Amino acid sequence: MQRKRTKTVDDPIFEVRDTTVSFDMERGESKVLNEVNIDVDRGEVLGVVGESGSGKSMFASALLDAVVDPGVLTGDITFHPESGEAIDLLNLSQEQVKQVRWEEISMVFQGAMSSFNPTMSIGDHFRETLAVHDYDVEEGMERAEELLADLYLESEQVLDSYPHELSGGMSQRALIALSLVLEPEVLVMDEPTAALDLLMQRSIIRLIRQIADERDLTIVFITHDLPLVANLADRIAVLYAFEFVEVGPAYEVLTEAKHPYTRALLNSTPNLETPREQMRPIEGAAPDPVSVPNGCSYHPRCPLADATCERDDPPLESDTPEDGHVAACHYVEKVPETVPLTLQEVKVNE
Amino acid sequence: MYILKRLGQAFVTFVAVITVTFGLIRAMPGGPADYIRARVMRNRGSEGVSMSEINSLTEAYTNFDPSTPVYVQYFDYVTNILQGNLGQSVSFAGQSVNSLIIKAAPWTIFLLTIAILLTFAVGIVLGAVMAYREGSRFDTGSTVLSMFVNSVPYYVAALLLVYVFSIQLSIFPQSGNYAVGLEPGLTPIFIADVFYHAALPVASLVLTGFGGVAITMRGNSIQEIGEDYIRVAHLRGVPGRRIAVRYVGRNALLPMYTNLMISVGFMFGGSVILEQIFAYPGLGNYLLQGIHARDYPLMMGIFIVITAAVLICILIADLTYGLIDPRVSAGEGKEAY
Amino acid sequence: LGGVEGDGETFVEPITVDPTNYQFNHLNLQHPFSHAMQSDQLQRYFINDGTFESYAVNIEEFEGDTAVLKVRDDLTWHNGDPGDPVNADDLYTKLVTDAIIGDTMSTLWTDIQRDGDKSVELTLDGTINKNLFRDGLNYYWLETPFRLYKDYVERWEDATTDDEIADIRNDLRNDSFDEEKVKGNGPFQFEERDNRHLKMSLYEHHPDADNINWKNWELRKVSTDTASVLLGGEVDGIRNYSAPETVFEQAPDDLLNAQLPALWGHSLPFNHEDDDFSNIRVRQAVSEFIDRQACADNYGRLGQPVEAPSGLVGNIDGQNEPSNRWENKVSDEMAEQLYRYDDPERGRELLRGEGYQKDDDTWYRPNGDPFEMTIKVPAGLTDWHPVYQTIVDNLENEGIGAELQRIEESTYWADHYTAGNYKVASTGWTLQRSSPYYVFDMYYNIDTEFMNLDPENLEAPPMGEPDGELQSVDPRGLMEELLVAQDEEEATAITDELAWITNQTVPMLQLNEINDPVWFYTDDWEVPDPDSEKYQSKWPLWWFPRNGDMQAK
Amino acid sequence: MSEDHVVSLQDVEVHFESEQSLLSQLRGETEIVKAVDGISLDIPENDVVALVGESGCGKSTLGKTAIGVQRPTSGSVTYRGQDIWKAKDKDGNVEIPHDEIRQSLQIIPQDPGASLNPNKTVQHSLAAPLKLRHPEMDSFERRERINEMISRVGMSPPEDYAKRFPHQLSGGEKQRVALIRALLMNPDLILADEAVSALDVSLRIDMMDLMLELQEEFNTSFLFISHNLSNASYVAGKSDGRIGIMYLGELVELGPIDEVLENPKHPYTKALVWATPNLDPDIDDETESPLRKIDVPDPRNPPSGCRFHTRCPKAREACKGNTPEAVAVDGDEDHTVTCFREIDDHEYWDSPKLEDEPSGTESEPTALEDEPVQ
Amino acid sequence: MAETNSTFDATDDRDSTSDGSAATRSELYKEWLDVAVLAPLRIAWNDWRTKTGSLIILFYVLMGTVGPYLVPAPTQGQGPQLAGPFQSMSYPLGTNKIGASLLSEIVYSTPPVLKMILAGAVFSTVVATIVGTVSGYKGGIIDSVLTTLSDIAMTIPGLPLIILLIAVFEPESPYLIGIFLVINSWAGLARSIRSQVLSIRDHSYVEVSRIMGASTPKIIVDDVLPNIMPYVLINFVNSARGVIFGSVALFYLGFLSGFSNNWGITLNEAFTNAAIYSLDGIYWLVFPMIAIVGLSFGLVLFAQGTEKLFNPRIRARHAEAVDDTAPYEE
Ligand SMILES: Nc1ncnc2c1ncn2[C@@H]1O[C@H](COP(=O)(O)OP(=O)(O)OP(=O)(O)O)[C@@H](O)[C@H]1O
Ligand SMILES: Nc1ncnc2c1ncn2[C@@H]1O[C@H](COP(=O)(O)OP(=O)(O)OP(=O)(O)O)[C@@H](O)[C@H]1O
Ligand SMILES: [Mg+2]
Ligand SMILES: [Mg+2]
Repeated sequence: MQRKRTKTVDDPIFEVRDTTVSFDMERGESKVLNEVNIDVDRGEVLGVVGESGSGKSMFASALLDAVVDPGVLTGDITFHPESGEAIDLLNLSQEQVKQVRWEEISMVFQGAMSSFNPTMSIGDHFRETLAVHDYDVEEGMERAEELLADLYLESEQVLDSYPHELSGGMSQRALIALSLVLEPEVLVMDEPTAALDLLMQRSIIRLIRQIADERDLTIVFITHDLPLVANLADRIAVLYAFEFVEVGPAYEVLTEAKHPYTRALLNSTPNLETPREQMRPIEGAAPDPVSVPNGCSYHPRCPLADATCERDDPPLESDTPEDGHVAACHYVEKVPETVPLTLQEVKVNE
Repeated sequence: MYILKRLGQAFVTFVAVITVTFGLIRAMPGGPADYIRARVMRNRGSEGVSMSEINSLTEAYTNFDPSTPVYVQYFDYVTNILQGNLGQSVSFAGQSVNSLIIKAAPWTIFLLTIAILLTFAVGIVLGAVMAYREGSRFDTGSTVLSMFVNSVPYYVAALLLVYVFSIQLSIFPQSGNYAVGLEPGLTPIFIADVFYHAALPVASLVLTGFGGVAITMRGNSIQEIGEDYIRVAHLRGVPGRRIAVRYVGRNALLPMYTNLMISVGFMFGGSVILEQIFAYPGLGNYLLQGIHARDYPLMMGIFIVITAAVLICILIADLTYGLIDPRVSAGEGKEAY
Repeated sequence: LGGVEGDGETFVEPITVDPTNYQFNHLNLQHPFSHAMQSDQLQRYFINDGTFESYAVNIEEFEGDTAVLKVRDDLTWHNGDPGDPVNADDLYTKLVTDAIIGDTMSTLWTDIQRDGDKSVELTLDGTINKNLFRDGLNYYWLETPFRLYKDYVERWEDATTDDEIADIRNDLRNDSFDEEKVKGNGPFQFEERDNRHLKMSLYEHHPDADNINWKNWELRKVSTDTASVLLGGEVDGIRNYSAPETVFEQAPDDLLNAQLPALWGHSLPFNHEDDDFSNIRVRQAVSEFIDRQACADNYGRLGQPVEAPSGLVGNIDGQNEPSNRWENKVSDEMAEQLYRYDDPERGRELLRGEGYQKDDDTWYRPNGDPFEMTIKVPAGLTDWHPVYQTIVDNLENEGIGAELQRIEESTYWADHYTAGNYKVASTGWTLQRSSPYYVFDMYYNIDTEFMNLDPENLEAPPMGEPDGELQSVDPRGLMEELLVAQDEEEATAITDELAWITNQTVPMLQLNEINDPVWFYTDDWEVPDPDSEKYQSKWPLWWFPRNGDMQAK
Repeated sequence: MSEDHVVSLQDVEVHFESEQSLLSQLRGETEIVKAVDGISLDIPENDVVALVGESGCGKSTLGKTAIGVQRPTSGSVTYRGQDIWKAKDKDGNVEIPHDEIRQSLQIIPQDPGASLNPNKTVQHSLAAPLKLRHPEMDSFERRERINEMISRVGMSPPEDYAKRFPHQLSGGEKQRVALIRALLMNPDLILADEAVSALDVSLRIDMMDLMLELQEEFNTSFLFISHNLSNASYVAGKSDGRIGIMYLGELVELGPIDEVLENPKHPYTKALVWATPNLDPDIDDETESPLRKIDVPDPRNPPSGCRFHTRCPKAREACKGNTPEAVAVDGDEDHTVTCFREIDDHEYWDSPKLEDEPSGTESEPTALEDEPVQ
Repeated sequence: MAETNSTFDATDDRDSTSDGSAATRSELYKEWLDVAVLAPLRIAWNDWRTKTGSLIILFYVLMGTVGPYLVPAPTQGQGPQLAGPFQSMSYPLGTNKIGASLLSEIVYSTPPVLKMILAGAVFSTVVATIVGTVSGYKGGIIDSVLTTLSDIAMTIPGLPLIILLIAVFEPESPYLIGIFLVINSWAGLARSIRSQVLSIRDHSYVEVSRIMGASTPKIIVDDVLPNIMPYVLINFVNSARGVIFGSVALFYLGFLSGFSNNWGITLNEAFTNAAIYSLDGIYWLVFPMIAIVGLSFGLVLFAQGTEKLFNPRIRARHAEAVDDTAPYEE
């Protein structure tokens, strides 16, 4: 039941072009998503990884044109539904908003608990969602029960509960079910499991995988925890300082990452495989959105950095575009040498 | 058992309040006769009461035997109260405190209920709209207005309203609960007239009270608007109106439920002066007369009734809050640090 | 504008109590209903010349130690058609219940007997001054049907000891009757009540019913803010309302006010056990500092200063019309002699003479402490405050520290004034009786206790010599003499002496005298012109209807 | 009870009367959560013990009991041989006063955001432990010492950081300050309750390294709580420490870190290992979940017998009735596990396999090994 | 046991500080002044509500302190009786019935009113804060006792109780009257402080302080109080407002004894003299009303803006000693 492991994007469901999110802050303009470009393939699971504050949530919000006030979203995001015309997500009519949101694209947030209205029962959330989208409520509720059951929840009991009566894992699954009740094409998940313990995280990831396969969902899965998506995602996109620095098929990104940041990230991630002695933290701190370094934004932390890096912002590209693995680094070729991937080395040595 | 515990607590409070007020009232200088004396002294013969009566009044008009020890009186009194008997009024000869209270209480309750409901209704709606337009000129203006009305004492407002609406414009009656000569009953005319007479007293409470509610509501709503689930609801395509009412409005309102109940107590206290200004025949009016006349049983009776009303309101608030707001689970108690 | 919109059938008068709270035993002072239109007064009193006119009861005989009183023939109780006649039993009951509660009148007789169907005969204690006797009957209404008070009357007849009487009194004071039982005999009879009003309707069998051309007399519960009630036209008239200036100014054209010669005023009682005020000279000195003209002015347009404080007369030289009538109570000579207290310089001398000293504009007592005082006033009686505030300001100006302390009214009377717990306080005085006896009664019988005054051992300078040597005087003894003084001359002499003593010893300082105004709305009601003599009797509102002086338009 | 042990827990039980809803109160039900149920654990000096388990299994409660913040319902907690709660209650012969014990056992809380008083500057927050521990220091000495420590954890310039309010620090920085604060108390044992879980993955190694470094410098012991085996293994592994696996208030497996990770004995430990994601895409990860149910049973009403039997893929009828005792793994007293499968001749092996209850929706677990390992 | 001064060597550091210790001391002082005094002032000044509120309050304070030196005491005959406002400089706001200047009355009423407010507000806030924090923080039996106590206080109807108390004790000092006027209003505040403290005490930094062995009073002062300060301040102001309202009401009803001038007395005098019934007389009523409403409006404005005073984020932004270029804002 291995899914196709896409290399390149053939049938994009999202085309994100030069998308920027900026906030006007006391300290200056803060670009918390900086002219990012990415395509999302229909039916894939795209993992978006990055450290805290790198703009992951902004990216997710941008995909739904739901950037919080007073953020300003510019650029182009085109959504290609399975059937019908392409939709310009950033210029939706009132009618389209209603249609796109939750019916086509839905979203699961980090804090499931806080995504439910505490004074409404879970069941009411389902019914409300169905009703406001003019779906048949009864039919929809049957689907909801199925979904909940698929997520190993006792549907009746859960539907009758209030959010605070559910444990973290349960409410997270209930939220996933809620996001799927209108049978959307795309599910954007912003750290859906961050607040849970590992056993639950893993169980949920597995369920997501299952559901994605069963329903041909496209999933954009956002996390700061690389290992978590390692086995879930078809492709992985790495965000650093509000830009994508590397995008590629999951396997390749994990085994032969091209960007020094991705490599450092892999080396600094606690896991059971890498020998403890060889795990290394990333030096330095992530940049502040108001004062992102010129040139390559990673240069202050990069062992390879030189004057070029300080001056020029490397484009997100590759010599071998056909494999769909791109990175934004001036010295891609020098990277493997300077920043060895400890886990891979260990394996090679073995 | 939470309910039992809570009821027990309420009972203890009740008895404590009775005890405190009993003590205080007995400690008050003067007795019922002194009030008559005061009346005689003040009018010095211009009424039909002769001045020489003054000195013969001392021991008349006490319904308790001053020679019985206070604790016995107290015990008797508490026993009576627990049997629902508040005693015999001293200053209203021939009337029991129960009957006086039954006569007065409906008017106070009527006035206060309307005033509280209106205050909260106006305040809540205004506060919610302010929150939605946070930062707009409407918001700033309304905030200033709310703060301003909040700093006007209700009796000052009452006086001004009387000046404008009954003295200058003669639109509303200045006092009383219904027009003289009207046959009380559930006739439309009577009911309309009762509301007509309640207009100014209610207005003075509402006009000075809604500001505080609005400011609280605004704060709660703004906080609510910032919650994640509001964002999610928008994303789910829930229409704005529904979010405003079912999400923001309702959730911002819930914490004010307890306020509402507690404000009952405050308003009961405040009714003393309001009913005085408007000569409204409610509990406050009788309480004031009772205090002036040193009518112990009447004072105690009204105190007890108000206290009981407040207690019941708080009790209801405590017991029902959990039902109204699913977030709250009743009960508390943690180990002492 | 003006008056209750009416059909000319109902006269509306204000009350501030809920009518359903009334009980009908007028002797129980807790919210009694007893209205002058419901019961007839024994006699009418003309303040201007101090004369009386019998009304419900006539003094048939007053000789030696007997007095015979007779009820008016055609008077009946409101009891159907044409009602029961009011008879001797009822009058007897009136006088007996009066004895039970111990009013002054009852001290004037020793025995009481029914004398036939309509009359009662009293055996008097010695030789009582007739004027005084009449005056004693002055505020009596015939509101005691024998039926109702039978028990008490009989108990009184059987009683032998004071304790028994006290018991009866207690019971009587605490008894209350309900509306069905009580019948009046006045021109209007009780009809109905609810919590807004009490209505009385014309009793056609009253002897004076023919003079009345309207049907109802209504007591209406109104706001305690009388000004608004009056200006707002919620009533047709008010019996006596000492209105503030604004009300006079704002009064609409059809609102008539007439000032009655019913005098009362404020006074400044001293505590006679106080270190300072036990000294007559200090009382006099302080009296010199007080500007009574300012007190009266500050009270408002109804106030006049008391020229020569003597307990008795106010404006002794007759600037204030109504007080003229008192001229004939004291001799002209005495009227001249009474000291005026308007010389602060003398006050300072008096104080220095007693060892007080003034340094740096501040007076010090002989022991070196600053001379200071707190003047206590009832907090609720705000119309009193300007008067006493004026005194505070006068004293402060003189260098005597003074403050006004406002005390809740019941507390004030109970715990401060009648408890004698003050240095200087405030109280009212009244001149509504025809005999000076009743005025001095207040100074030397009733309020003595409150002022810690010993009326049998006072010191005063000799008559006509304010600065003369002090000699001991006994005003209470003089009052006993006044009670039995047989002729005018003798009475005047005693009154002179009492007036002088009061003027000099200043048990309390009379400050001002105030007229009570009566108010009528004239758009619906025709009443005599304000200047009319007819206002010279006490309570025109009660008498005008009976006399036909008032007509519905 | 050895005096060598900084802290020693003996048969500790902590029970909570759970907060009850109005309705259940009316029904008169009192529900008890056995957050810690009979655990014994010794923490020697300069040792690291990592506790791993699912949310709600009682890790924090056990940790707090160990540092004498939570009073145990039964059992004893001793600090260097002195019963902590007897010291607190001044019961019997108190050799080490409670104040001293109190100061010797410290905590680094989980949430970096909530661990510092938002109204106080870093300087102020860090001065507090010094004032308590070294009342003789004047404010300059304190300042100096605080600056030393701030730069020691890699935040420079220290003067600048000292003046900041918590909201001006990143999560990692806050956690560092919390670490310094605990260390300034000069404690013998620090409870690090999920101290790195809330940090970014990339910062965790850094933080853990720092903790270990300082642990060595200061000779403190660490009780490190995490739900994440990777973190626990990193900390315990680098310091040769032990790991304890908790399930529903019980310690189901305890042993040296590598022992346990390489040779997990308890099915629950195995499940945890399974759940730990790996970075190596070559490891096939698509095996079925080794759990029969996703959700933890209600702790107010825990399963009978072996508490894990409702989710255990290896459960048999015997597990339902009997509660397993801790047994040494292969005779190694350091590695204990509470599972019948460690006892070769246990009736377990003869009892039938537990079938899922009808409501169970999880697919049949694939049995890996059904015979005792010899 | 671990050693205090472990491996790191800080001798050079120590040298540098001991050199400049004098400078450091004054720096320290400056820093404290900046953070604790100047920054709040700057914050207050930056919010129009606090600014206006402070100015109003300042005005009243000046009126209460300096005012009596500038304005003659009210006495009868300062002008004609019932003179209207804005006619003469010697009685700019007109005169009352005895010809005393209304301005003088209002000014001379201010000190006792301020004393009353201060006593009442301080009393109710302090009692409420102590009761609320202690019962919330300590829990257990202390909590039960204190909670029952405040429940009782809260249940007794306020104004009537105050009337009774005043009738019984006849307080004369403005301070005492102020306290009587808030005799049970602390209870509601204590109750809500308690519930806030209940959640604050579970914050992990409070737990840490406890684990460090800090004393309860210290924890309450350092860790608990700053969080509830905005709330406490708002309630301080509410009590102050309550004192004004209550005192005026009681003077109005004629229950309050005492010597002092008070706006309530002026108001009541105006009212009983029927000032309300004519446009010419209404000034007598309006000026004390303005005095009452103005002060309470000032207090309300001030309180509404003060939340910010206790918000460390804003405080940091306004303190010069604290560097705010630090990037992390949540
Ligand atoms: N409302 C806002 N106003 C201004 N800046 C914001 C706002 N929300 C987020 N930011 C900034 O935008 C940047 C990106 O935020 P984002 O929430 O996308 O981060 P993230 O990658 O999702 O981080 P995390 O893993 O912590 O969720 C951060 O630097 C954050 O400080
Ligand atoms: N003060 C308390 N009162 C009542 N129950 C409590 C209390 N503290 C903890 N519990 C309960 O005890 C059990 C264990 O809680 P504990 O906090 O120790 O778990 P944990 O393993 O630390 O969980 P997490 O990983 O979520 O922090 C839980 O069921 C919890 O609900
Ligand atoms: Mg995010
Ligand atoms: Mg925990």
